[in-house]
Amino acid sequence: MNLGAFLIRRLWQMVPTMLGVVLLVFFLFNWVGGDPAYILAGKMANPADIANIRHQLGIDRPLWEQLLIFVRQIVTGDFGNSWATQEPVSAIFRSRLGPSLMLLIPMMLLETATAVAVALAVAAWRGSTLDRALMAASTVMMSISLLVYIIVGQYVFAYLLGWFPVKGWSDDFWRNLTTYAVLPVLLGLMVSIAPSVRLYRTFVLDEIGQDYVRTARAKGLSEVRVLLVHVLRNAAIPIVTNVLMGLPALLTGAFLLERFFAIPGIGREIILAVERSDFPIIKAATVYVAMATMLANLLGDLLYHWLDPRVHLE
Amino acid sequence: MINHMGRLLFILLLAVPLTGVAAAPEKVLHLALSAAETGFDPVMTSDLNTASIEQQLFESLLTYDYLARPAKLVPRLAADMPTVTDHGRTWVFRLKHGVYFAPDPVFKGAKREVVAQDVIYTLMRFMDPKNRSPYKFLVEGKIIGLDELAAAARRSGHFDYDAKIPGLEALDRYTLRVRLKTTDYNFAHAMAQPMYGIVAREVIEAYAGDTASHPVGTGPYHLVRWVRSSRMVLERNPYFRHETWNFDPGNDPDSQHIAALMRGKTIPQIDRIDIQVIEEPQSAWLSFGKGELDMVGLAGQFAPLALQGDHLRSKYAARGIRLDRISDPSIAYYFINQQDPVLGGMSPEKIALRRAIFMAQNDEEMIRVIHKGQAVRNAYPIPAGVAGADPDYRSVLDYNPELANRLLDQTGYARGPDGYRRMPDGSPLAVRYTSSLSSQDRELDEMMKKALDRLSIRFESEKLKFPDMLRAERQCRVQIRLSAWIADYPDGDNFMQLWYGPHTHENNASCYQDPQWDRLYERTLTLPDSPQRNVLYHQLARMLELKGVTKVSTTHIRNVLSQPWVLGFKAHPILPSVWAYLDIDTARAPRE
Amino acid sequence: MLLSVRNLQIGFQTGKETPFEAVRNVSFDLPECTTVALVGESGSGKSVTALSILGLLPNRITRMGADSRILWRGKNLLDQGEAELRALRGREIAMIFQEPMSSLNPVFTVGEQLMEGLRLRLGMSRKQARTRALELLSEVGIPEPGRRLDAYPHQLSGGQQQRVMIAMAISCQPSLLIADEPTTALDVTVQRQILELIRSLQQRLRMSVLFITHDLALVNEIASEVVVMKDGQVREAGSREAVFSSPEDAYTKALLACRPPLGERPMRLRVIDDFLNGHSLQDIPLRYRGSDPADEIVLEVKNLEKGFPVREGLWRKRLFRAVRDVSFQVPRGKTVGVVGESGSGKTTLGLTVAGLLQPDGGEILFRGENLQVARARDPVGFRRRIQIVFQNPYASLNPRFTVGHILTEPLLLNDIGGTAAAREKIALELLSRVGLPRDAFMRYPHEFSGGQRQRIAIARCLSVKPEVLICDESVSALDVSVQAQVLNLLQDLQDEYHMSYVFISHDLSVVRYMSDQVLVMHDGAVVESGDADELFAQPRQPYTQELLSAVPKPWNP
Amino acid sequence: MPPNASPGLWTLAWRRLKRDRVGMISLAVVVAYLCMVFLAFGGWIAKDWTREVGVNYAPPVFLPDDQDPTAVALVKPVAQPDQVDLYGLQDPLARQLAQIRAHDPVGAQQPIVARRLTLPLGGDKWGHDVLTKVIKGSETSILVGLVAAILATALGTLMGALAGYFGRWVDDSFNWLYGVFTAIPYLLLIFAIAAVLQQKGVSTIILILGLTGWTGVFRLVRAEYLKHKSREYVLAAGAMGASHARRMFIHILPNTSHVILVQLSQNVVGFIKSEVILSFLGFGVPVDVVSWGSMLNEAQNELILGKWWQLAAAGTAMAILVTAFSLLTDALRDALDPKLKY
Repeated sequence: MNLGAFLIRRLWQMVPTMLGVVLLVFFLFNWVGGDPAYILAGKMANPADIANIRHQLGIDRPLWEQLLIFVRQIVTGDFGNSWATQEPVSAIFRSRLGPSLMLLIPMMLLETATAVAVALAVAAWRGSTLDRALMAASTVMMSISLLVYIIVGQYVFAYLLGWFPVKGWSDDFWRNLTTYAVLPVLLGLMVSIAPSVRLYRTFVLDEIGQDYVRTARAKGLSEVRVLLVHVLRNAAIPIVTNVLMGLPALLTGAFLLERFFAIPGIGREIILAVERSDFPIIKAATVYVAMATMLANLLGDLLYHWLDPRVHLE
Repeated sequence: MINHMGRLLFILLLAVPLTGVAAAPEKVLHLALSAAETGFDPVMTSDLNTASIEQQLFESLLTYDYLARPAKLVPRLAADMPTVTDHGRTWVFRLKHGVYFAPDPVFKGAKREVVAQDVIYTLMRFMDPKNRSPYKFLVEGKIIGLDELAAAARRSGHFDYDAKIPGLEALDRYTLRVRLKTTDYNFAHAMAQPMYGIVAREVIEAYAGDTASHPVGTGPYHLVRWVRSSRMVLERNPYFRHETWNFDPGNDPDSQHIAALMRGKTIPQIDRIDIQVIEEPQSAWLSFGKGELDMVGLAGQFAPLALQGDHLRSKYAARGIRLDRISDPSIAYYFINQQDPVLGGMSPEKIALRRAIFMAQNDEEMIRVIHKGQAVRNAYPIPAGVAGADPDYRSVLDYNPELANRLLDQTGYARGPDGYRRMPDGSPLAVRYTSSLSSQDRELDEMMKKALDRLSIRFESEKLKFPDMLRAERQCRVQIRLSAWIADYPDGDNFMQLWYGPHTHENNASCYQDPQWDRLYERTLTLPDSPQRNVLYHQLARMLELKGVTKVSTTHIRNVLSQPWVLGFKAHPILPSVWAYLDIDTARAPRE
Repeated sequence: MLLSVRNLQIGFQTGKETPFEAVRNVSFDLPECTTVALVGESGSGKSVTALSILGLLPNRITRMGADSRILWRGKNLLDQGEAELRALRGREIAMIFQEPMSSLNPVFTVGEQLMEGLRLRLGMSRKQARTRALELLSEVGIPEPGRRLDAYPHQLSGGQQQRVMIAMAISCQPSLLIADEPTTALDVTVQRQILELIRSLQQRLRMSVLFITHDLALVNEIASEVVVMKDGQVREAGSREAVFSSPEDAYTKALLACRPPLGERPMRLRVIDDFLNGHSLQDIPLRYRGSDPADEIVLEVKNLEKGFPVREGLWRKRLFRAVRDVSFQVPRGKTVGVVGESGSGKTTLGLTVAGLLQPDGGEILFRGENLQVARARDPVGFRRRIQIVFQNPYASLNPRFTVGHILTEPLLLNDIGGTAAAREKIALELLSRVGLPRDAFMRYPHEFSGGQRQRIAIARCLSVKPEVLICDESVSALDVSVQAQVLNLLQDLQDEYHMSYVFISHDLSVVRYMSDQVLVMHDGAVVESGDADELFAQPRQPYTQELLSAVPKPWNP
Repeated sequence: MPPNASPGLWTLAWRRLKRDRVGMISLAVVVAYLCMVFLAFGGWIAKDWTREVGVNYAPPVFLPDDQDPTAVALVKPVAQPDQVDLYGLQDPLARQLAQIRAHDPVGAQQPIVARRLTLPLGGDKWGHDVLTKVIKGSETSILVGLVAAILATALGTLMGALAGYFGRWVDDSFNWLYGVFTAIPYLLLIFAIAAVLQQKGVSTIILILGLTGWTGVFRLVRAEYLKHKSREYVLAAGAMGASHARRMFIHILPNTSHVILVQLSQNVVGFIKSEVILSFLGFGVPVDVVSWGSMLNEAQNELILGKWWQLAAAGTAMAILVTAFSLLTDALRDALDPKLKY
């Protein structure tokens, strides 16, 4: 079927999912999300103040009305202002996205590049000692908790050895990329790279077993060409989609790094929002990330189709 | 694509060693906040971190002397101290002339002077329901006519700032008269709060809805960059009036040393203040160690690193790092909800139970193990450095598990077959301790568990997010909790009101309503800081103990470390920040 | 001599065990521009031999015999380095495989794959390569090559894919083409065309062909020399005439004999064992098959319709009609054969009749009663009346069950036998009935060969005493020798229990042999039907005629 | 009864596993841990981890002793109610206190128990023995991991089976649920679920992990069922009159067991690691329970103080188990792979 129709249908299918997400989050957080009025009211607040604040935040309205407002916010994309700081939510996320991506994209690129390279290598020498050694090493690497990596890494590499700044963030893109992001990214890689290596290895191995590889060899192509052109081109299909669909999760997943290295990213923002019961931000975060996830999946499918002529848009 | 990524990897790895950018000749102060700020509209903020910045952006009528101890009120925007007449009911403030707001587009390039009307507007804002100000309690119910205005606004939904009220009158361009409903000697303290920094009406109205990110004040600094809950950069306010550093050091050697260094310098000396938010104390401490931060508040758990006993460890002293160590004007106190079905009530066995629980708390151990010695045992509700404090006060609730157990045996809390005590009527007994999710609080949970184990009373833990905890507390649903209070202003009343019956559902978290106590308290309100008042305070404090309402446990010690190139720093008990009074020795400071 | 293989010895080393001997001192010669056929059933080592010539076996686990030699124009390929071998591959020796679909790289266009060889091996420029590729495509008889060149493999039919493979193989004018079961995966008509193509190319390009197959009949059509292999050894080798007219080896004889002949219909087919332990090879009485008005009708299918929804455009779904208005009757104790090429809807028909798919239209009458209604009324009772034996003997038995479990479960479900002991007894009887040892009872399917599994599957059906047995390509996946055994078994069972068969297959000779009546299906519809013998003797429909003419002719001197 | 019973796929898998040396070693390690858990659970070892046997931050025995003099306990004389000025107030408990004193004057000093200056693997800030803590902690962490993994896998398998087998609207609705759960940011999902399950305790952690962790299993199991439901052995079973339930759970389930088992063990590993993060977020085990997560979070600040032993102990114990478990998982995957014959 043609692309347009496919897109329309997929976008249409997103609606019920989005609805589920919205309802779940809305009711969970309305039910147990805590009442921000009490912090906002300050040390000496009296019930009248509390009531006044609740009124201003609109949390004294009936649930269905609040839900309606929520839905309108999603449609208009305007989630109002943060309860904690009166700042427009959209502005907050705009300022948070950059740093998150700054961690995210290098991490993803490095991860994919190294993982693919290693995967190809070990697949080429599958069953050899190199293969087993690398696999074992990666297993050990991913068996250590990220928390430990961060604590020790920050202490050793930043403090004792002083190779990196201990924490921080600047306004200068290159400075961030070359100074502040380096250690967090590397520490992040420690845990994230091993699983991808293992996964991609299986992808590559699956392809190496295929008949067309035998054909390519029978044509007298060099092993290198067989691997880098015929095998990789096929293995790239699951790899690319895998990477793509992993992205949104990472967006919020880096909160540990963000907290320890004082990086103003989204994950940290969400934790802050939850601690302050800053509902507008929680709502926005959920919706944004949910959207991102679903779009990433859609994009993944499109890419899949584009990379693999056999796949038909369904 | 692979070799492309390879190149990127290469860049990143090469990039590792080289840090820092072009050197700047100016004096820059690098600081860290332990928690995110909450926006810079003074009327809406309440937390210390934000206040420390607002202290530099805005100016209140009065402030506290930098060096004087105990804290002493001095004029800031006011030309001199207010004249107070008819038993502290009428206050007249005269403003300094030629004080200008920091430049802002709203003023269209013109210099905008501060006048009495601005003060009136500022005070009125606190009562505007729209602003839901956390600090309006300092003026609420005090100024004649203001509360009526607020009531009207609540009805109409619109606060009439142009209204003339008897409580707030501008006698001339620079003179303001405030009329209070009742005697209140603490009004001066209210006018010294950073939140009561003066703002310009046109600015507030121009940025209506987003005032939080457009702070325009008269302070020595103005905000030039703000990455929310991450980074704030202050630069000296070009329009700041000429002020020179001359504070009276008294006879304290440190102060004299500082005065010698700083006297005669114009305020402020430092051109730029670069502030970052660092939640993880580990990160903050490590980056101070590397000289990335110029000053750091030493988190309790790291004290042993920097301190030997109460002195700086030699390796830091050798580096010229300075330690400022003062006891906070704060108390940490256990309270028990007097309305709780299990623990509440005034029958002897209930009182005994509560006092036993209090007596089982080992404050010394808490100070040693959790606060790493960075706190002192203080049993009196009013901490040192606050008017009405009594360092010699002795508690009846000091750690004494044996007596506590005896008391319980005596009043019929027999141990059941499972080894845990039962209520006198034989029904099961468990104490629910409420705390937040932070790791610090986890240690406190362990303390409480140990304490209750000593009494063989069953321990239950209730973990709540901070807002939920506050709500539970205000609704008298908490059973027992270790709470803390830090002085808004250095007067005992700011503490004693914590148990005032009418403040139940506000900040009388123990929900203690005792006519006898309340009457005594009300009498203290009519008195200025004086021996008579102290007598009453002692009775109030003792009554809280005897009835097992509360146990004041400890007072924290604030340790501030500053790098050798930071000049003129002395920790102040009340002022949230004193950056304007500092200087930096650029010769010693590391080049950026 | 172009290629001569001398006592080739190939073992595979997996883990610590002693290597598994796939090929044991095989020797044969392959002269210039001739076609030699390497014949053998699965596991005979024919493909391994072929791959070893190109050195395409996984070196890590392959163990070559010490004195094995593969002489290419006199020099031994086994002691050539990887580089030399690669120089040979594609240039001198080219190869095509059984599965054209999976043998082509799915993500590159036909053109890219064709040109890759031309540019890398012959150093052609892009333009030259493209023009050459076009020539090649037209040479292997692909219509409008211009369009095909930029098509992806999956957009071509199986036949065209195999043609592309051949085009790739001949692109560098090799002197030897190794064709490993090149037609096995194709329909008979296509098979015919591919054979023609290979033969003509062989002559035009004056190259040699090593043709590997399991089907003697094909050999007869293409090869001049034949090498028969079994269990990794050469059983017989010689000119086509010699091998076909006077086979020496019992196995060869068996292979020749156990294909059901198109002309006559013996009572039972001869099987390997008959030859190996020299049973009476005297002529077997013939069997008559055909319909008879007296037949009692067990199953009647009326205007059966079955379709599958295919998404089209935004929301619309089109119905793909897999079975269109099919009607037939199945008499008691007789066989209705259903023949057709892949995609003709014969399998769907089978599943629908078996009740595993719900028909969209028409009705299925079992002894005059609508089956759906009957099943609704008495699910257990009616389900078992019609059973089905599937094609793939590997997928049709639950690998986690013991054979005993597989056989007793249906009994349990249809509460036959009563006690566990009784059910076990029945199961054991069934085992012996389908000719399996008692101890099979406790074993697992993976321990059995394809033929044995098919027997187990049949036994499972018998256990519920069905009246109609649907055999969906039930013997197609089996080697010919095994095929014969299973066919005999089916015949015997029919004689014994008077079951009715619906015998579905693409193999005309098998269908003709088994059936009383035959339906020829094409695109879901029945194009022709009638008594087997008449229909095969003088087919009326052109499609049927085409089918029949495509069937490889057996050796007749 | 027929003679020689012959090896089923499980037996064959076990044979293959036994041939894998790495697999067997890791299996041994895992079993060792499980034994430890069992013993600790039964209260035979590490029962009294709450006892404060050492001085605060007692260093490991193998370290030179560098105790901070401030660390030794100081005991102050305790004020007696009768010694302090009541400022003219009446003590409501005067009578009771008098009676107590009538018995005998309260000895203010409680006996000071001698604390050890060093411990095998050092002590934490209270003087708990880190060794016993690690053992007790592994009990909690492993139990959490196992039970949560079983919960998640069971959920995922059931839903996946239903969705994959029945398809159509059943499939749609489960896919919807899957979509929702995967679209919500994991962090928020944790917070939300944690908030819903107010009561603190190990069960909460298990539920959080279980309720968020099923999605991966679901996806795979569903795919398996889609594949198997049209397999001929299932069709045949249908033709024999086997019920849906029978086909789903008796026929197909065993054939997807390798997928499920591998998922299970992967989840165990994942959840043991997640518990650490949960503790960091404050949703860890209650105070009277110790887990690797709670230890690592305590150890966070200790490292800078130079008290690295708790971090090291907990970190290593965890790393070893997780490594062994992952290697075992790989070995299992190979051993159970139905594609491989004997």
